Amino acid sequence: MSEPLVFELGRSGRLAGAQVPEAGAAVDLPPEMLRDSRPQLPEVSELDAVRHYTRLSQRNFSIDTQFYPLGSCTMKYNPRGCNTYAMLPGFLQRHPLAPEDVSQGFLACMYELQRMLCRVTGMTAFSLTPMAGAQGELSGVAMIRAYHLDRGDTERTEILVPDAAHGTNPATAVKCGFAVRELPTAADGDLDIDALRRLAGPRTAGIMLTNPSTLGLFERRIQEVRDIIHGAGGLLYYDGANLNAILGKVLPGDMGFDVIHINLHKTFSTPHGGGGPGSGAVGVGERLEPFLPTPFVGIGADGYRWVDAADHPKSIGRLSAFMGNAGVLLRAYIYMRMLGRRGMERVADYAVLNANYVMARLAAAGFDLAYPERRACHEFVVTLKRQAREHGLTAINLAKALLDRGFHAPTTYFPLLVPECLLIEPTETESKETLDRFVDAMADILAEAQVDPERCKQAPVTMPVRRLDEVRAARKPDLRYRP
Amino acid sequence: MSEPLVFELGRSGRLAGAQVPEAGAAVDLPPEMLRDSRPQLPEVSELDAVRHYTRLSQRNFSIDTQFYPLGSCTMKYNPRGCNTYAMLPGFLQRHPLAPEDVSQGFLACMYELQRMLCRVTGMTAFSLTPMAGAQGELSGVAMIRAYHLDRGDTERTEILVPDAAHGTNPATAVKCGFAVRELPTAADGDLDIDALRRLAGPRTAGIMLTNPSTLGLFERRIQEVRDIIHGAGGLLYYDGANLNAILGKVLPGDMGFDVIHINLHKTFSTPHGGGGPGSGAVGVGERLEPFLPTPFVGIGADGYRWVDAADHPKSIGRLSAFMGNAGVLLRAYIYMRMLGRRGMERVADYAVLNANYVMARLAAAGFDLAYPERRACHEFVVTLKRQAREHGLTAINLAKALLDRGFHAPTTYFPLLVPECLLIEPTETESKETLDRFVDAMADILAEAQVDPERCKQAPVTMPVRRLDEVRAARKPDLRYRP
Amino acid sequence: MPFIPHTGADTDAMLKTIGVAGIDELFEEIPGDLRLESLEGIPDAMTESEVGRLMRRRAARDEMALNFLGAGAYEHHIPAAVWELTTRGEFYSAYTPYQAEASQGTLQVIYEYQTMMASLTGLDVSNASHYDGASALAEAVLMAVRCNRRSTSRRVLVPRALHPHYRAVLETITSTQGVDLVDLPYDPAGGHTDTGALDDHAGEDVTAVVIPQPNVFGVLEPVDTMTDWAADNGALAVGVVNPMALGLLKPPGEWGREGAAIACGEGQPLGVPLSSGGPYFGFLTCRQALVRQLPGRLVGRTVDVDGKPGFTLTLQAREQHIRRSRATSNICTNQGLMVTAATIYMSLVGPVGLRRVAALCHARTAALAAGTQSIGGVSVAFASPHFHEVVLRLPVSGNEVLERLRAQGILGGADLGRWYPELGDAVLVCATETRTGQDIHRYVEALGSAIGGIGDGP
Amino acid sequence: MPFIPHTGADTDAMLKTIGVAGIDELFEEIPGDLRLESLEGIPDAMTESEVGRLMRRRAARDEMALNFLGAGAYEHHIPAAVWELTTRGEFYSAYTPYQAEASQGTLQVIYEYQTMMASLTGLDVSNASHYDGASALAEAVLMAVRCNRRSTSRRVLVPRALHPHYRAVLETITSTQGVDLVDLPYDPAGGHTDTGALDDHAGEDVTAVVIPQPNVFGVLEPVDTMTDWAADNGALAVGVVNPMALGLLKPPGEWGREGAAIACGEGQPLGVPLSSGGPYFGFLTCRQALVRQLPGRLVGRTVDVDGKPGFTLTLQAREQHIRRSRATSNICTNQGLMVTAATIYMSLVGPVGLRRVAALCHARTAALAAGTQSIGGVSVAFASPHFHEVVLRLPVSGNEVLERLRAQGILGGADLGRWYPELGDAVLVCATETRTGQDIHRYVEALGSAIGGIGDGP
Ligand SMILES: Cc1ncc(COP(=O)(O)O)c(C=O)c1O
Ligand SMILES: Cc1ncc(COP(=O)(O)O)c(C=O)c1O
Repeated sequence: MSEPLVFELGRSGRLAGAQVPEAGAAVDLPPEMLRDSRPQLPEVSELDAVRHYTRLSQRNFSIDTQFYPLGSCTMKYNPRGCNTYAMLPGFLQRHPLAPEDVSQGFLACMYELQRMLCRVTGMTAFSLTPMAGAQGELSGVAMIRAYHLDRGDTERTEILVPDAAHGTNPATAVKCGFAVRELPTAADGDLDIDALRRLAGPRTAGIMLTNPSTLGLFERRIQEVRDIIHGAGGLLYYDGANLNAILGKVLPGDMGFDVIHINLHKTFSTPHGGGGPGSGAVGVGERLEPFLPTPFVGIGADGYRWVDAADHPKSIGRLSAFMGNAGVLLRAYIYMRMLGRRGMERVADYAVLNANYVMARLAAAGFDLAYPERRACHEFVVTLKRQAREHGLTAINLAKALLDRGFHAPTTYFPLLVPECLLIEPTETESKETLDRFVDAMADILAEAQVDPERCKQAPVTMPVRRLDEVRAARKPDLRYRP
Repeated sequence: MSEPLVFELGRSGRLAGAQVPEAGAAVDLPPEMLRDSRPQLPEVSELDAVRHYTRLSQRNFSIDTQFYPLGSCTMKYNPRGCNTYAMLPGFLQRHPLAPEDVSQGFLACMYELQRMLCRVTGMTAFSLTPMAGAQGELSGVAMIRAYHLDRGDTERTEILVPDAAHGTNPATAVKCGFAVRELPTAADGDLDIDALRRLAGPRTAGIMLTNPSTLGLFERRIQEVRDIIHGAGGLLYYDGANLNAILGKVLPGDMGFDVIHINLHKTFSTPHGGGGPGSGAVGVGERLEPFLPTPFVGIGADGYRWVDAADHPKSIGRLSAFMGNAGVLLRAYIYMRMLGRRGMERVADYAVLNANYVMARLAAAGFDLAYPERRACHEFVVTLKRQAREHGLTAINLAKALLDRGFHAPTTYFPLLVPECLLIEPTETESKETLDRFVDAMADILAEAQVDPERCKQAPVTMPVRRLDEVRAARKPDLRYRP
Repeated sequence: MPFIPHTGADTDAMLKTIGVAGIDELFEEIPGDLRLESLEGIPDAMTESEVGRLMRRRAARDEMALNFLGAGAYEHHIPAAVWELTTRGEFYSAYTPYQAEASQGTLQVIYEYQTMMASLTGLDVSNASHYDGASALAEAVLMAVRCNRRSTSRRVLVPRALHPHYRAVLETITSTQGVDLVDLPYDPAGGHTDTGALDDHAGEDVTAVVIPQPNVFGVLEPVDTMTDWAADNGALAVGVVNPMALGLLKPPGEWGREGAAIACGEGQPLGVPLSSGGPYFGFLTCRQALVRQLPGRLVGRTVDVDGKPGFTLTLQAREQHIRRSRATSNICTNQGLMVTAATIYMSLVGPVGLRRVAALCHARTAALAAGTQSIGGVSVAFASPHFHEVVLRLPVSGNEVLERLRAQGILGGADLGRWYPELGDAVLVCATETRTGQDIHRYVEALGSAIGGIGDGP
Repeated sequence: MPFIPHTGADTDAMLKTIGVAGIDELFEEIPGDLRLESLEGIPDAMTESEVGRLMRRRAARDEMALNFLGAGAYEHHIPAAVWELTTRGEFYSAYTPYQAEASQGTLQVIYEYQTMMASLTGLDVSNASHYDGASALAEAVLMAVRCNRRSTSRRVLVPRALHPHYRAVLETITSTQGVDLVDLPYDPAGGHTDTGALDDHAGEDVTAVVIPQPNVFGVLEPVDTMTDWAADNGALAVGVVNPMALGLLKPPGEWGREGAAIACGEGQPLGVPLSSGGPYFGFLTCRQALVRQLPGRLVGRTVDVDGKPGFTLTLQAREQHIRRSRATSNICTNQGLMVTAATIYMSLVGPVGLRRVAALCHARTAALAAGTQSIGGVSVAFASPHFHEVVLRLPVSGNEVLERLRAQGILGGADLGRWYPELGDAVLVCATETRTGQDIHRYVEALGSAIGGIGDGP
């Protein structure tokens, strides 16, 4: 059954009475400043609103209901305790401008979070203010820029980015005023070091890498990369979206990175919320400390305190009206305290175990690995090039067929360099049984496509809608209801 | 897709680690007192538990997702605010034995709730301790018993109960040591007054009535009934499950009732929770005050205080370990404060409007009313006797066909005296649009049965399971999983 | 109009369809002299915002910093997932699962619950819950009376060391059924039921024996001896147990040679907050042979017309809505949502967790008891082993000490003198797994100074 | 192992399938000299129970009784349903709706949200959210720079009465793009932007004008004049608005003759708690013609292969995952869950409720301002009309007064001297609909005695 729009449920004059104050407050404003058009907000009863949004929620897949082997996204279990405790009234009611003397409880959490993030990355300072990975990148690359400019080095106008990189990397570099030079990937999945040597030079402001890469492969020659970039006078930026694979195994700081952002909504399990909020906390080594975005938390004589622009004059500045996504940060903090030291070490252990297990089983089931000679890190790439050709089993067809079997699809068509690819990341919080059922479903789809190639093109058939006309959506954009 | 049992998801040795303290606490108890069998509890991860119970929840109908025209049950909207505020930490953490000096916040709510319940019923005192309607009945009938015995009147061994009554009424009377005499219903739906005159007498301890009756009809000769019973020396018990129909319109106390219970989970909108908890708060007129169950809240010099057995020596005693379903009572209290005086008066207005509207539309759509000459109160009875005979559209077939159309079924086969009946109660919180869609679905089922009588026997087909084998369930009871 | 969706236009259209001029006409069957003008004495409506403010103020007013009070209701850690899931609309606002096909979620939860509770108590079957522990005991005793066909006396032996509120509820509910409750004294040194007193009833027609484990003093009863005595004397043994304790202790089904016939108790420790005493839930389990006398709802697994497994309420012929005056009980609405919470709780802690939590509670109370021994005049009142609750005898009145602790934000325990005049100088104290070493230290300090303060007098 | 389900047997079986002897082998591609022995400086794990206790203590520590601080983040009533629904697992733990068929819930919510925000701001289209109000403004300005093809200067006029934090973020994000931010002073008497200063720029190449409504002082700007000035001078008008105010005030799309081209702002007042400043959400709406320069996600309605209506992300060619270095923005993850909350909030209050809440906030602040006039030396700093926030000029330092109010549990407002040296004796005060007459009375009393105290002071 389809669910009407909330506007269609409404009737003029209907009111959720308990939510609406009585009429009658005087408005002494000049009439020309007032609105006369009535905004198109729904007029529904409280029951209708509750029922509508409850029913809509049921039209979603989610971690709480399905397995999400979604590469690059680290869809792990979001502990409900993190939600409950981050939503304690004292935290929810705290005003962002509440002075430090009445904020020590909250500041203590943020300070400790900064310290823990330093420990797991090998950086010396962290700022929690970026509100998503892309904003973390922006602040990181802006710091690289500020660093060079501060030294009077004005010629560094390029940022190197591998072709496998996430789209936010090149987009960010440009948003920071740099030109992007793309680095090819070698046949073995590592960076093409020769190309790197060719491209690195006096115009190189820095390189943006994630290690393991978005191919799920650990960049084995990372020390060489470091030497080349540092040798050329550039800095290394670490996209921490894939930190899950190496938590407690190797520190980005030890690999030579100068700056890092971490997607707390990935490795530190804050929920994705149907597309955010996240947090892209950013960490730096000593060289970049002066440029860290404000505010962050320091310690003073009277306890924890905010470090603001005034105390940190070379900072690249503010990224948000207040201090970033505090509620997300609290969730990450709680999660880290529940994991503890040993728990964090285990994250990579089991994330990598799960990925390699699924990889081995899928290979045995007849799927082609993009890099069969390599170990998977927390994720790996399968290519359906052969199956697409032979049975019409493209990545998208397989993705939709999985939905019908109760699994979210892996990431498809990313990284762009592998044709008909699936990027599969099981995460450490899924059990062997779930992984086995997933592999069985994959094998089942493959078998079905071999027998009846048309079938998978029809999928999904069990969802609230079947395949949507995206061309029409883009050609004649309907972005808003008009009655 | 079916959902496995939680036990089937488990594996020996698996643990939801964040919920389990470390091993190692010393147990210095004699070994023969310790358990050596391991209880059959699931061994699952936290994710698996969360996913399993989230998925199970989605296999339910509920007010938050569907319309429930369920007669006698008053399935109205349960405001989320009642839940949120009743679950404030201060309320959840309050120990039931916390002394009065540290309980004034809670006691104030309970005292005011008692007073409001007196006001809406015309009673002089209330006790909130009964934990459901049936326990309210038990305490009420026990008070009637105690009253007669207290006066030395030991011959009153019978309770009169109409044939239309809810099953808890006769069951309760027996549990209080009485014999039940059943009263027939007259053709017009009112009580058979002649039969009442015949049955009432010196053995009559009292009568249990609900008005409106479970037929959804207001007992018009209620004053005559009162005179007959009181004249015979008996007392009148009011089953307040149907209070929604008369809230603010007429007081049970004015009708002559001596004792009443109210299902707060009906009229005062505390949630049904898939089968409880409820609350059956019990109220009395002056004659029965001495017998009221304890504890209840009074006022003393130092503020609110518990009135316990010691202060109330003729009380029938305690009904629960502490004070009843406090959390349910808080929800009812919050709801009543949000309704306020005018809001309460409107409950009956719109509950009765909705019921008469649906009744009129269903009659026009070809359904037979059990009492076409009467006004509906908050509910009414439809009989499918004709349709069952002509098209096989029995009450159960219609009920299941409604499920497929996204509506919960009405109450079926109750009251017992009307063949193939549906007891339909829309409540005041449903909108005209919802009622119209319901009537349309009913009409659609009827039309379909006329064309294709087999079809409705197949229903439901869209639920997680189709019709269940209840005979097998009762013959070979499988009440517990055994691996 | 809070919670009423009708616009003026809706109302008009509906009245027209019905064929009346106004809503008032719909009430015309109510005799005129009974019709109310308007409700009196009900305050005006508050918005949710206003009522929220009121409730926050009242809730905050009663908050206590530290709780060492148990006596039938225990503060355990409740995993956040328990109530985040339990209050999902689909559980919270669902009706009783009479329409099985539209209620498979709740039904499966109850089936899982029945499995867990039966196993936890070591018996065969569990019902879908009763109101609370005390009322479940009353039902269990009535059930025993129905089941024990060999006995006609309706005489039930009840330890004095049973929680006095349970005893009171038993009295209220069974007295109208002619049940005769006979006290069994407790051993003043050990705190357990005096088994010698049992022997005074040997040879009598005894219908049932109630066996609390632990008893109200936290003391462990000689359950094997008592259960065997019952078997030897033709009585049914009815266990009243703390389910958390069963993570550690021998379950009723394994007491003595044959096990208890029926077990019941308060489910609150399994994921239900203290919340002023309710809603909690009573559990009730029994041997297979007694299932048709078991009151309350039961969920069974069966198959649908396609052979697919599913769940449904079953054996309803025992219940009031079918059997009416001859039903096993009058219970209808029970405590479904609490059962949902408990099922999720038990799933999250599992067998290992339950055992560890129980052991930790026990260890914490032991540490507290040990700590208080350094205070002059404080001693553990009873010598027998106890579980996670202990009676401390004080050199001064328990009531006064508790009042002084309260002034420091500590709920210091239960004043036993209220229930047992002979124990006016004793308090019942409980430290669950949620009380840290620091809390216990604070308690001991506060207790010492409270006693000192009273000693010094006014 | 918290959150890891593997039993020893599972791990063994999985290693065997992979064909390695131990987990360590899976990390063999990491150069040996980089491999960490173990993490240092991370505390040991806490159970959920332990961490809950810690967090409760810390949360309680910061609680303040009464809040009169606004300055960009406002304490409004949030209906309980908003977060009970928003935190449902299916919203909370869902991924970005890239797989449309499995995300119709979230997609429809966003489509409804887009409709509401577009209408509320009086513009044609809305994106699916930005991080917060300040970063949304930065994106709006960058968007204006891209859209205004007639202008090459990248000069953007920014009122000094824009919230200084917004100004700072604008600086951080646009400075690397060569955008030139030029201050517009405020009228010292009125508190609104000095339109005379605008005229100094007449004839210049100005790319865009930022128009806050209300501005940081709560003062209403001459939006019609400013918007018309922009139109007359070839600049695009970018409105930064409080969405709650739009329940009452003229929306950006209706400012001046043509309306603003772009509107943005902080969505927090629409159902999002204060929570230390985030997560909130920024909204961004614009005229139809500019849609292909609008950054961020967009949801469109379309049909499936059977012709059934459904929702999907659309116009993704503007975004980084398709267009990479040439994308309109680098934004990827946005504030989806906050949008869910806001959509539910707006559904519950509706057009009538939003207007009434706005009017009530305004009336409460007016009452507060009036109340303080009886205190010697206190005056309303600015004469122009304001919405729900007011600058009070004090006879003493604002900072000191606020400190004294804090000692009484009152957050008394924002110390404007921090941002505007010329306003060191001024505080910015806000009373929303959640502050009662009694609260306001308490504030006035406390303010009076704080000022008195300082007057007497050492
Ligand atoms: C590798 C990588 N980098 C960067 C990002 C961007 O992070 P965000 O979506 O939080 O902006 C993502 C996630 O989407 C990612 O997978
Ligand atoms: C008329 C009537 N009386 C009594 C009851 C019993 O109430 P409860 O289920 O709360 O015990 C009900 C509801 O089930 C009812 O409808």
